[in-house]
Amino acid sequence: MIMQQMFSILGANHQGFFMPKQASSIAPQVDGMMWYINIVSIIFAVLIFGFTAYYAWRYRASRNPIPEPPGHNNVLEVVWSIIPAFLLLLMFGFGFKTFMDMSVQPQAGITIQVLSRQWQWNFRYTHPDTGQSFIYDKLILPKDVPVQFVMESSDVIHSLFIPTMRMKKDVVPGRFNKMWVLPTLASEANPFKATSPEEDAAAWKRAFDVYCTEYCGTSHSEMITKALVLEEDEFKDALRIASDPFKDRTLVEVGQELYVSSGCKTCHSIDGTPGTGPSWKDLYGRTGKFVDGSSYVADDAYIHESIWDPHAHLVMGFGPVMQSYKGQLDDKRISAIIEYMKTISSHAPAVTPNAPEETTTPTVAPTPAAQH
Amino acid sequence: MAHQVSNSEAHEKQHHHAVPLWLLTVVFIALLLLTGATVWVTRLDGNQVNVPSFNILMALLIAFVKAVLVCLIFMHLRWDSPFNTVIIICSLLFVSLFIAFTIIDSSMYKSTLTPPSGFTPSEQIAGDGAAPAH
Amino acid sequence: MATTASDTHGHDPSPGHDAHDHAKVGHGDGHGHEAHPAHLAHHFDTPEQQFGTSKLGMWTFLATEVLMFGGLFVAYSVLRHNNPEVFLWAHKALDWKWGAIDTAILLASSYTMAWGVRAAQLNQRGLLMFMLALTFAGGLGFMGIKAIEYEAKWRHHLFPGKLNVLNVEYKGQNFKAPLTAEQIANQKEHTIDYVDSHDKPAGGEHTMPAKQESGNGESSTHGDSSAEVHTPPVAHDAPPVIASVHAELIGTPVIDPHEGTANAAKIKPPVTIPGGVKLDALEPHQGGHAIVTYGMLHTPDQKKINAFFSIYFMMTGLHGFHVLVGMGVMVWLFIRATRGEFHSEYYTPVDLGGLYWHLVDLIWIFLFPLLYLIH
Amino acid sequence: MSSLAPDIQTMPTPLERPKHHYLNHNKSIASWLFTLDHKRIGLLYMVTVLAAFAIGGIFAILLRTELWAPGPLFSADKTKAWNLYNHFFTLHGAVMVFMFIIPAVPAILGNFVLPIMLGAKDVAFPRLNLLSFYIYVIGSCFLAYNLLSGVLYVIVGHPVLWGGYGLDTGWTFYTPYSTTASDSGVLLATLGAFILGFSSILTGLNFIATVHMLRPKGMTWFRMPLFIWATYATALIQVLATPVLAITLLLLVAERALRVGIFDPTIGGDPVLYQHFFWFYSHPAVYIMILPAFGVISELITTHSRRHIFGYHFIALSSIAIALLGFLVWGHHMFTSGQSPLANAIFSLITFSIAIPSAVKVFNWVATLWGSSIHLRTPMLYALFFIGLFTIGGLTGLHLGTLSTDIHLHDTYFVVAHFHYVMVGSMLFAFIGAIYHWFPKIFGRMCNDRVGQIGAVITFVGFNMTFLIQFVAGAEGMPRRYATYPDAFQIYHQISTIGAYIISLGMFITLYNWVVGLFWGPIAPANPWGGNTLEWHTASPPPYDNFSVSPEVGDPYEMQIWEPDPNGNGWVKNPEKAAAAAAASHGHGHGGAH
Repeated sequence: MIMQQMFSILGANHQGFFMPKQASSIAPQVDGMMWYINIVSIIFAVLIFGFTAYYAWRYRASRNPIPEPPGHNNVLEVVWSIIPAFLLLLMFGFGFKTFMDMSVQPQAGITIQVLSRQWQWNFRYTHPDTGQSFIYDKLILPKDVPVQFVMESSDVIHSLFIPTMRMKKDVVPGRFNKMWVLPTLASEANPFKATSPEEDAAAWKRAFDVYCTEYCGTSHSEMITKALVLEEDEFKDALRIASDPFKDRTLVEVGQELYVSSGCKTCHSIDGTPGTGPSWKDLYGRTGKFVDGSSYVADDAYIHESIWDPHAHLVMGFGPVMQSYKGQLDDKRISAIIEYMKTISSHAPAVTPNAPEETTTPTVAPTPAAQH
Repeated sequence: MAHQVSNSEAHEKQHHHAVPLWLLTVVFIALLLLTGATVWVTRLDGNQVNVPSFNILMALLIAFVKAVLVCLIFMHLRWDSPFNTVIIICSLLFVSLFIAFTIIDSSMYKSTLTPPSGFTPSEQIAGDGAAPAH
Repeated sequence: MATTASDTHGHDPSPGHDAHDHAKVGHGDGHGHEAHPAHLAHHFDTPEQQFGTSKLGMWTFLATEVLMFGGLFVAYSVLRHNNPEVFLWAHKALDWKWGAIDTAILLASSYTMAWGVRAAQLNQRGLLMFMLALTFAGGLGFMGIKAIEYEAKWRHHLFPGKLNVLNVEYKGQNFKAPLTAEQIANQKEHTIDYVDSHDKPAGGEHTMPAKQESGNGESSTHGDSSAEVHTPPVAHDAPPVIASVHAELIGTPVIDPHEGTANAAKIKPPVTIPGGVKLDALEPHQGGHAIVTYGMLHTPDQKKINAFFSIYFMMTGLHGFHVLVGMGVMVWLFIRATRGEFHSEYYTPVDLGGLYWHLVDLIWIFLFPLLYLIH
Repeated sequence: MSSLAPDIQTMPTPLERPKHHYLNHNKSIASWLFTLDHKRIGLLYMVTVLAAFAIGGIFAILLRTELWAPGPLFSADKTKAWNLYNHFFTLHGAVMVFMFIIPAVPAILGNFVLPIMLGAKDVAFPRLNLLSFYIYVIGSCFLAYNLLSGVLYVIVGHPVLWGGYGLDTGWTFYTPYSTTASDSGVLLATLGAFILGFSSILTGLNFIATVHMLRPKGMTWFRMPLFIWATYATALIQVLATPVLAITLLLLVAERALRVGIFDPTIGGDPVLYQHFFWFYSHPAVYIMILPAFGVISELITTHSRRHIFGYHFIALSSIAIALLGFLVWGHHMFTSGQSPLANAIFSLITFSIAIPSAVKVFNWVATLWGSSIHLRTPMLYALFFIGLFTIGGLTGLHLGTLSTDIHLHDTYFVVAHFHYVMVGSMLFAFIGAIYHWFPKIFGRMCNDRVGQIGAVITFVGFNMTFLIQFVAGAEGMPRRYATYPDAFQIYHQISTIGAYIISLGMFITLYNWVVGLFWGPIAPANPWGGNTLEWHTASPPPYDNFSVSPEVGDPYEMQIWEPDPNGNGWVKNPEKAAAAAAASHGHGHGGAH
């Protein structure tokens, strides 16, 4: 149909002029509509500005002292109601059609679970070989494969926004909103093939942006991550690498990475300055007081409990802000974090590079009260 | 200032109108009976507990009849300037629109309140569930 | 010259928000109905115009009231639409008999109010005062019954929202402020009533009471089945209740409200009966605030338990506030009536007060079936 | 007019400046604070509302300054800087919306002008009118106190003033952030907004009763000036929508204080239900903001172009249409919230239907200009700028009403730019233009026209510089309410910030002009512009009872009966033309329909 062609022409890739680059199957449709509205708007705006300015000059009092008699013209009124109405109907119709394309996933693809919390994105992937699920803090997408996002929030409303894919959906606590994309444009560089940290960082920098667009508190503007689109085979390799942060790395390194990637750093400093939560500097092994007055020793069990059940014991001077990381940080990762904490704590014993028994931390933390 | 045009005649009529006592009494008794009817109708066939449609609709219908009685007689709307009726009907109209649109929405998103099939929300995945195989 | 009847009408439409203005009106109005009556404001021409304006203002105000309550009805519809089962059984904490009596009382007070307006129109001053007094009494009776009902809810800690004892989020974890000492004391005390909510098939992921003896009921083992959060320390010495769990509401273990929370561990054996009608048989005679354990609900519904109580308290609470305001208006009208300020030529305040009272009645007419008669 | 109290009959003709007018018939402070005169209440509103505008403006500048570059600016500590920014934009939004935009035109000019235009001596319920002013003051105190002291709280780190925790939720109070996560003073702020709502309700109620019951002989519905039509439509919205805000905020308070969980998903509530509640009020509230501006513009254009308004009936009824349709589109704020596609489609369709009456208004204004005789005075300049800015604001509304594009643009700077074009670009320009237009009537003195024009142009340039670029930033994906941003967006933000400073320059010039005009301006004639609505038929400033002689009600836009005063003192009636017009308009009853 003629309109279809018009939209496809308008929706041609403008390489990021006025709209971002097009990286998903529906981006051309959206841009087509965008430019259709732009053109209609510009035409009307030019007409209205033009007439207003011209009349203001042409009929100025000094030149036209005697105004015309009062006028009204029902035909005119009808005409300039009908024409816009028609253009508006087109906007609504095709806008709705594209919206349905956005909502209804044509064929099955992979599913990625979106976990959002203040102020950190996390994504749960399925390991291509083992089928085990694992968590990664950046978005990795296969090119030309439909990806369904199932989104859940552990605290407030967030909103997942990928400008290059023209997709946005609120992540509402208590709901499981879905959204799907079909990535069509591969990222320019693959950080999982990077040989050096710099290369890795540079590659991530060139990946697509992912924002949170629903205001969610203090660090809302830092709730940003990256979306990486890879050819399908590269995608699988990337998942394999991403699934195992422990591969030829020490627990401390992993812990240090988790400190950033799990969003600990937004609330816990490592230089001793208290943030939303206690600083990690010299935390491990110290003794302190809870809000209920009882004292504690910051040992593995305590830290484990604080990560899985943060509200069980609140440290004096801090509110129950943190949400549980259960389901995001498993025992191994937690022990990695603990190892990392030890390295920045003066109370800690000599750091053991990779202690297997650390990974079998008892899941039930005997409460400090019981210990004392 | 000049005499007000549109409504004053209507007021002249209803200004001194007193509702006859028998009418008030009849309405009052009718209201009591309708209350009983409400209780009765909502306790019909209580086995169908899942779909409260029938009972609730009947109950609301009766409640609406009662409301109309109160408005027309007790609140003098029957003898009042018609615009007052317009106002109250407008307000009811907007409330019903509010309810209607919201229900249209909630009836359709209700499915998203529970996790989709074959999907476990992370709070139910125990901590070790997320571990990669080793 | 500007403190005139029009103003008393003017602010009368908003009894809720300008109590201080009520004070002014006492002196506002003159008597008599001469060529330019004293109660005719300077910007009106005729008493009819002024009367009509006041009525128009009042009806507009009533429209705003309708929309304000309309919001609550929207919330009710959505919450009930999303959790029908919850509403279905949670409303059994209310007693429809009380609701019916409430309705009758309010209807009667409306009747007397309308009669009072008629009396004012017919210069029957004594009758008017009598009717106003009766109407006030009606409001008093209504609020009295509400007090009885609320008191029982309070006794069983059926509070709205997160403070509700049936609420798995009871600890209020999601809130910044940690619970106060007495809140914690409360929950320790009366979660005892609900030990039976544990060993039910549906609650599979609930931990056994034994777990809670060690520690203080804080340690979470797997999942975050927040149920154990409020599992009472003394759970193990309470006799477990065998609640027959069905998708439908069959079998409701009941705590006798007479016991209060003192030794509520004495729990009646479950009563199994078909259908909702006879479920009312569970309700004790006075108050009839049978607390049904939520063992009978699907686990997901248990988390939503406060949906009903929140909306119940918000609706009845806001309505009760309006009744109180209406009673205040009655007192004010009564005082003015004793001064003989109302007569066939000037009874606008009575009329407007009556309109307000009838609206309060109207709202209850809808609240009654929606809250008390859910089937 | 027989019943008019002849106490102030001190002037021979109705147009001569009276010795005793509403400003000076009683000079005591109490006579101002407890006045029941709608004109004085209008002035009381003017003082408080302009103060609120100043507060909101200052914080607009502050947050634009923070956005000059990525990264924290006001504090080295990031957390503190972000919190500070969040408090800034919330304060800016809440103060501007609840304390400035909503009351500005209806409460100030509606109070002052509407009864006079109508030919009434006062509003229907004068004491209620005063009451609503004080309710406004109380609510503003709650809100402003909380927000301002909250800024101190963020800076110092602990509450300096009692209870002053500020607000960082954004003016929309979205749950569950506002109920469970935010540690700011949501309760106090909500209470303030709650109280302000009642002020708005009572004002609207008053206007409805006034328009219905206080129309004098001859003032038929279709002889009402378009400003009254617009204000009447606004009053309808205020009365029908604001109660929903009241119950919404009530539930919010209950949820935060008593832990009632109606919006709390963890216990069966529904956060999206809150959005339904909030927008059921707040979208009609957008029309509370813009409709009075429409009315003002109709008056300004027809008066200063000396030509009868084009398509009177269409403009009048489009106001009502917009008011009613405005109730059915709230869902277009929730397209990405997980709202069902069906609801989205319905809301989107109705949203487009609103565009038509809005467009009809604009077209009729432009058509009025044709063949007119335009005096390009300051108010007219603002009116013309309004047409331009509202056109942009309205047209970009199409991008946001269209489902597919809104998904991309929602909650980006595109939205920010759009509603600033509508709220600020349109409403603010109409407001300033209206003040200039009725300044002589209100204060009996003239403002300097040249200075006014300079201020208008500077504001216009600054405004477009600030917000036009934000359309681009938004389309490129810049999310709103970001305290910091990726470097790629910096250029847009820097242009915006410069523009914001230019706007404030224009504002200062305007303010200076008003102050000078107020105290040292030349004495104003009764009818400086040659308008024919009833307020120009009385002296300026008007006497206490508005009219010393009952005005002859005719076609409000029959401006030919006024001719320039030969001795340069404004415009005076031409008797025979007036008689002819009166005869003509008596011919067919409704004057508007020529």
